[in-house]
Amino acid sequence: MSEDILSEVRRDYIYRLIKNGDRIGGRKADEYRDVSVEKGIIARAEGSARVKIGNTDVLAGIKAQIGEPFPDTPDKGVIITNAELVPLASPSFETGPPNENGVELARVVDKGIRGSKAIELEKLCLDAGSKVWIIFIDIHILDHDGNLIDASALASMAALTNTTLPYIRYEVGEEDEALLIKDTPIATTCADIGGEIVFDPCLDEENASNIELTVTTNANGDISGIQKRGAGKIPFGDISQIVDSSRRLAGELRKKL
Amino acid sequence: MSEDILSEVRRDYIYRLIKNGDRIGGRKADEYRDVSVEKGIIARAEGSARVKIGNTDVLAGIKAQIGEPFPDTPDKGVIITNAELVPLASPSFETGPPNENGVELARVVDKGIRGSKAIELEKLCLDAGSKVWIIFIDIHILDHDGNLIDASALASMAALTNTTLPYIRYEVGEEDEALLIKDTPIATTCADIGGEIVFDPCLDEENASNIELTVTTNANGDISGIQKRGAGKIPFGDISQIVDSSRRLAGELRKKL
Amino acid sequence: MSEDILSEVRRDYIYRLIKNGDRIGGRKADEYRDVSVEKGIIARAEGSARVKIGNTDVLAGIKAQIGEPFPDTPDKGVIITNAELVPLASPSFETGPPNENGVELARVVDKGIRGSKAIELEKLCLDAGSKVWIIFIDIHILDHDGNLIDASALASMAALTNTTLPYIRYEVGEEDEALLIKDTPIATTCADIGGEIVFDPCLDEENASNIELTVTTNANGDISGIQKRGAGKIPFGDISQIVDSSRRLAGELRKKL
Amino acid sequence: MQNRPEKLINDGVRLDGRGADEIRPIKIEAGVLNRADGSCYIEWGGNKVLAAVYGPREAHPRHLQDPRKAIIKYRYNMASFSVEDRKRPGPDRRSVEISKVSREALAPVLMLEYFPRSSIDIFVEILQADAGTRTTGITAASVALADAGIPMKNLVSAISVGKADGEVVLDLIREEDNYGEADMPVAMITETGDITLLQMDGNLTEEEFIKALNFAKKGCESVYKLQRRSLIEKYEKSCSD
Amino acid sequence: MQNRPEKLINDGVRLDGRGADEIRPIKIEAGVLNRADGSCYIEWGGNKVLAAVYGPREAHPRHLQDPRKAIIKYRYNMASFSVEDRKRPGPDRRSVEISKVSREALAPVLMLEYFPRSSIDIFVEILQADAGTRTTGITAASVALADAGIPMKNLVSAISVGKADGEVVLDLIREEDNYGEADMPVAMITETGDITLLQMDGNLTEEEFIKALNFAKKGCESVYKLQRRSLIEKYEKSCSD
Amino acid sequence: MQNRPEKLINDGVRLDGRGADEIRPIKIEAGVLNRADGSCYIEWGGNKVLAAVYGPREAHPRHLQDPRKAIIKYRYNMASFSVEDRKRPGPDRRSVEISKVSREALAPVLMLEYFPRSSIDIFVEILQADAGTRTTGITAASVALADAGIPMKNLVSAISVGKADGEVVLDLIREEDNYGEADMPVAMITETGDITLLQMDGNLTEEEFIKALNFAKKGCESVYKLQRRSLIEKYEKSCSD
Repeated sequence: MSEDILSEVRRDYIYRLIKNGDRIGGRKADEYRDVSVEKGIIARAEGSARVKIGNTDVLAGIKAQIGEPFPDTPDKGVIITNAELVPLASPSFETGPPNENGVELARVVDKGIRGSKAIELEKLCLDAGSKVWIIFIDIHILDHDGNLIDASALASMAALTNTTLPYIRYEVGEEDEALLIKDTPIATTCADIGGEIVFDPCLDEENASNIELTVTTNANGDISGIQKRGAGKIPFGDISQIVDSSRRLAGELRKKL
Repeated sequence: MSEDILSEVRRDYIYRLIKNGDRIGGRKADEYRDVSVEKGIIARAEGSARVKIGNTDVLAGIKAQIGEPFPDTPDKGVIITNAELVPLASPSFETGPPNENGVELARVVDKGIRGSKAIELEKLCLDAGSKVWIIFIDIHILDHDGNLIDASALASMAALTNTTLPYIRYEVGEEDEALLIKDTPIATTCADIGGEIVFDPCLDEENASNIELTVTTNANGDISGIQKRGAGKIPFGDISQIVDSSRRLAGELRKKL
Repeated sequence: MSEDILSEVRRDYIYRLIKNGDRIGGRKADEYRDVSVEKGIIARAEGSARVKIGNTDVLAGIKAQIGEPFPDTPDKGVIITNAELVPLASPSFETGPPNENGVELARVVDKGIRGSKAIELEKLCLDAGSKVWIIFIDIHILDHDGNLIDASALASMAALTNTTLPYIRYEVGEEDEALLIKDTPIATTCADIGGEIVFDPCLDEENASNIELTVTTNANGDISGIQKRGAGKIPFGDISQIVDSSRRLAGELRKKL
Repeated sequence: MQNRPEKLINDGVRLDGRGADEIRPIKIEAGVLNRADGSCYIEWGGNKVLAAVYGPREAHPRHLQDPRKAIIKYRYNMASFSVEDRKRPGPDRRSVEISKVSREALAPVLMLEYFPRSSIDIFVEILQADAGTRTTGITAASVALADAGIPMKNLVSAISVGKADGEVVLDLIREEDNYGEADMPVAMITETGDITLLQMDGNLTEEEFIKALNFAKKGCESVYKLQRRSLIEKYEKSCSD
Repeated sequence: MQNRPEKLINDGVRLDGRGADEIRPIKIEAGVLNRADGSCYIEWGGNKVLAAVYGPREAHPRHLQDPRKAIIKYRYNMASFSVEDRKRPGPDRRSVEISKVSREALAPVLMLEYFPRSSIDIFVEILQADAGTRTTGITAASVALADAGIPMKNLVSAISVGKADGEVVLDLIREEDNYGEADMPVAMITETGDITLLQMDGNLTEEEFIKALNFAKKGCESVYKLQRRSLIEKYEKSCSD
Repeated sequence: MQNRPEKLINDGVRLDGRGADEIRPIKIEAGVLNRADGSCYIEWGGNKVLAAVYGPREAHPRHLQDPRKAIIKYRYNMASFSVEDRKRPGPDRRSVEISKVSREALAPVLMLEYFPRSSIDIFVEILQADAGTRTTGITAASVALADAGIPMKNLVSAISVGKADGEVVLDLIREEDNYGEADMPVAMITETGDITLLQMDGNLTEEEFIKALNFAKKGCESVYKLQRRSLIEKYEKSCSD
């Protein structure tokens, strides 16, 4: 019970702040917390990056294997994105296979990468119909203070730009080659709190909101993914303005790659 | 509790009716509810049929794939029967993998088809030891008002008689071919309610009974499957009379195929 | 509750006995209960043995199959050890996949066999990189009165010494051949009860202890496995004496093979 | 799988003869099941979808109960035979995500606080699939909820919009979904214009996105009319019984 | 797998030398386990089967409890090494079905209403399999229940009957089961003649079916005598201890 | 996988230049996570390991609660990308066993009776693996427990020892683990000399075993100093904030 009361108090506080045009930490509505990107920290991985957005901390690792293509795309490599919301990162995360939040997180990151064609799947084909690179993007949440999707998407793209395909280890080439990256989709997420839109919601803000919108935009400004989450509704007219802000904020985040 | 009382009242009512030689809906002891069979309603499936017996509503779909035979029967195709007791069909059905009722349902249908040799497995062999047709019979329960087995078995046989093997799509032939059906096993189920045997029990009758007997008979009158279900017992002497009635009722149901 | 009190009373009793230099059944601290080994009792298995240590009763069966080697050891056969703590054997065993106790049991037995190189994996290779013998050691606990590991390890080794590889059935040779055994690792387990070390603890003794040590020793006296279990601690100085006793007791158990 | 058609759109005409902003034939029937508290069957182009609603009923297992309001369960499930390559029974990652966003698409119109500790259970079975199954499912579920007499502020209507051969098109068919450039399912409360589901896979310029959103709005309005009509028909039928 | 023998029956003589209506050698021992409340070990032809009973004990998890009577759990489990091709551990569809019908075969003789909220747990392990494992299991479980002192109205006896090389035969062996034309496991309360398990796989004419049923009845009577004797031996042994 | 180096030890010098009884560079940092009640990050040779502690908190599900003391949960988990060949997410038999023995290695120092019905939850993530991950994990978990303010009698320190090219060596690296003759992880309460984890895979003569045990003791003493220092640094840092 006391837990419930506490979280209600916190929700009220956030709500009043935002109604007054204010925000925890004194941030502006479209201002991100400090963002840091550290690449190449896992030597065993083909690529890796750790991203912190405020206290949110995410590690993405890339592993590559040789395998068979899907029957209906024999000349294309495969990307598999997986997210582990390990219980180390939050008291609300539990052991066991990914629940719907983990599945959604991984799929939103995955679709942003696919939609933007950031990785040319045809280039991952070694022998059409039988031998392609399978790229695993594994997202490991380490500390959860909100906005996991933006942190995860940024860590995944940073790790991909840091990836070298192990041609030598798999005996399919004489030199290892950097993974070719053709676009840099960036996810930006906002929450609606009492009718106000704030970007990069921290965990307390997420708990005070019942609607979030993640928009992934490309280097050229195109949209390569959208996902509305939460049991709320968004006025039709708000959408295009959110997309505009997302595009602008993505431009800033992209510089961190 | 009130739920328990309600179901006890209902059980008593059914029981008294039947003791008086009467039955819900005024049916005779060996009379089926209205039976309808509608074939070919799922275009994506190789074969399909929807069967209604009273308010019980079952959809069976057939999918065919090319695969490897079992090692000990290299020259035979494979039949796999699966039943989904989806929670849409009844408040007592739950999500998750088939429970023992779903497993039993699928196996009883499956054994009736195998026992009668309705499908010649040798004819499903494309290349002995390496390439055979795998026929999936998927039973989807849509509305549960009792006697699921008879409806499922009838829907499965109806769907099989409606099946075309997609030789062209799998590039194993130049023409698609109708699946060859050599027999038409029909399952008929009766329940013992207070010592009285009634066929095609509706759900309320099933709840008032603790023993059901499903007998599957072939076009020539042979028996190709029997399954006693429920925590009760049947007098030895009753069996052969039930088998006789089953054979006769199966003859009527068979006309619906 | 009464269950708890009962088990506490029993724990106290064991504890007082042992403090007085005494033990249930009048055993000495390093004395095993009666040990019997019966080989070859399951005709369907490639090898089998049933071991009783007092009331503890374990059946191990060996099955062999032809399969592919692991990619990193293309010229070696494979051993897979599995333990079923079936609920028949104890009111505390539950249905479902092996829990941590079952997993640990199987792994301790497995590691003793591997560590001692009792089975030469290279001899199980039929065609390097593609075809090797896969040896399944399946441990079935039938009656649990403590010290399952020693009984399981002994049953597994006894079953292995009783194993014939079915070359004829798999059509990879013209004669079946006995599995070659190069060492006979024996596990011996002791429990610490109030500072006293007793070997071959029965179930009541295990419940009165919070630390057990299993030491596996080879025919030549080398150590091929150790596992400390339980939420207690062992004084550094006690270890080597336990290992000495283990080696001596293993020598006696080995004669039963 | 069939091969990609050479062109998805010929001179503004789509493979099934529609224009860019036209919707497929839709047939909605409310109250088609006996056991469920509410139900709806939709045939929408090549989609055949059945939705059932149970509840409000006691939420179970108990630790899921919310003392302040009803919880919603939503299960989107494809029948094994609903697609060309047999789908293995049981949930996969796609259906887990669809179930989540569909539940969130319907939540805004439900008066959940009326039914504390309860569960409203929505089951959607895709019997035959032809692109747009999640929006067909939401549309059917919305009718089934009304048919079950669950207090609702409004109906939710849903439709998919996307891009094929470089053109923004409403209500994708399977070929446009498989070989097109973008798919954007949208759910709306048509009367208020609020969006309750919005997803996008693929790639759209801002201009295309705005156009797509407006197509979706127009599509939802058509769907809404059909939903209402199905409920009226059900009501009239039950009165005449 | 071994190949099919050319003939399963030669001049009325089966592969193991039996006539059509003869049963294999059966050895039943009650009370063979220490931890279980009741137990039974049977060697029946090539079958080696162990049954244990625990209970009545508190049913758990609690939501399974029935306030009016005990529930029965029955788990039929094949050891990995019990068959020629290693069986993967854990339940499969076959063992799920067998567990269900076996539980229902024993339910009629148990006085379940004596033990509300309780569970009677029956575990059957097939250590070596040679056709007829489910009927051997039911036969063993029935003795184990009696050994556990569970109040029973009667013993249940079970046996398999079937058809091989066109002849109705009692108590199938593996070859007859694998290559024969029908398998029909039957469980009975021999004293009353009531049938508590009846399944049939394969194909039988009506005439064959009646003959099979009568063979099964005769077989169950023999089994029943051995079950009783095992319990008497156990009782005598426990008295002399 | 890389091939076996011709020699693991050259004239007493190991592949990474160490002598037989030397440990790798170790960096321990306490209190690195925000959400967890206590945490620790260790870089130990090529290992990168993060440990977090939550609790004491209400044990759940409730049937796990012990009315007399807290229970400990310990989850050892390897990140998919922590090893050369991607590890499939989720527990396997190895991690189940490691979690069990690691929990038992820490239990002796925890005052569990202070917190009846509670759970102390320890989560260890192996982010990069280079032999000795379980001992690195226990070492990190011990610091994280202290950082969480859980009442402890002592720290537990852990290290691995083994045999490579016939020599007993302390603190194995990956090549020594993969191609060596024995691996023996040890955890100790350094101050009392009590052993709380002891496992051995491979083969050791008695003499080698005694030598290995003494190496491990020496190693644990070094580790203990670094653990203490990390906690002092954390304390000093939090005071100066």
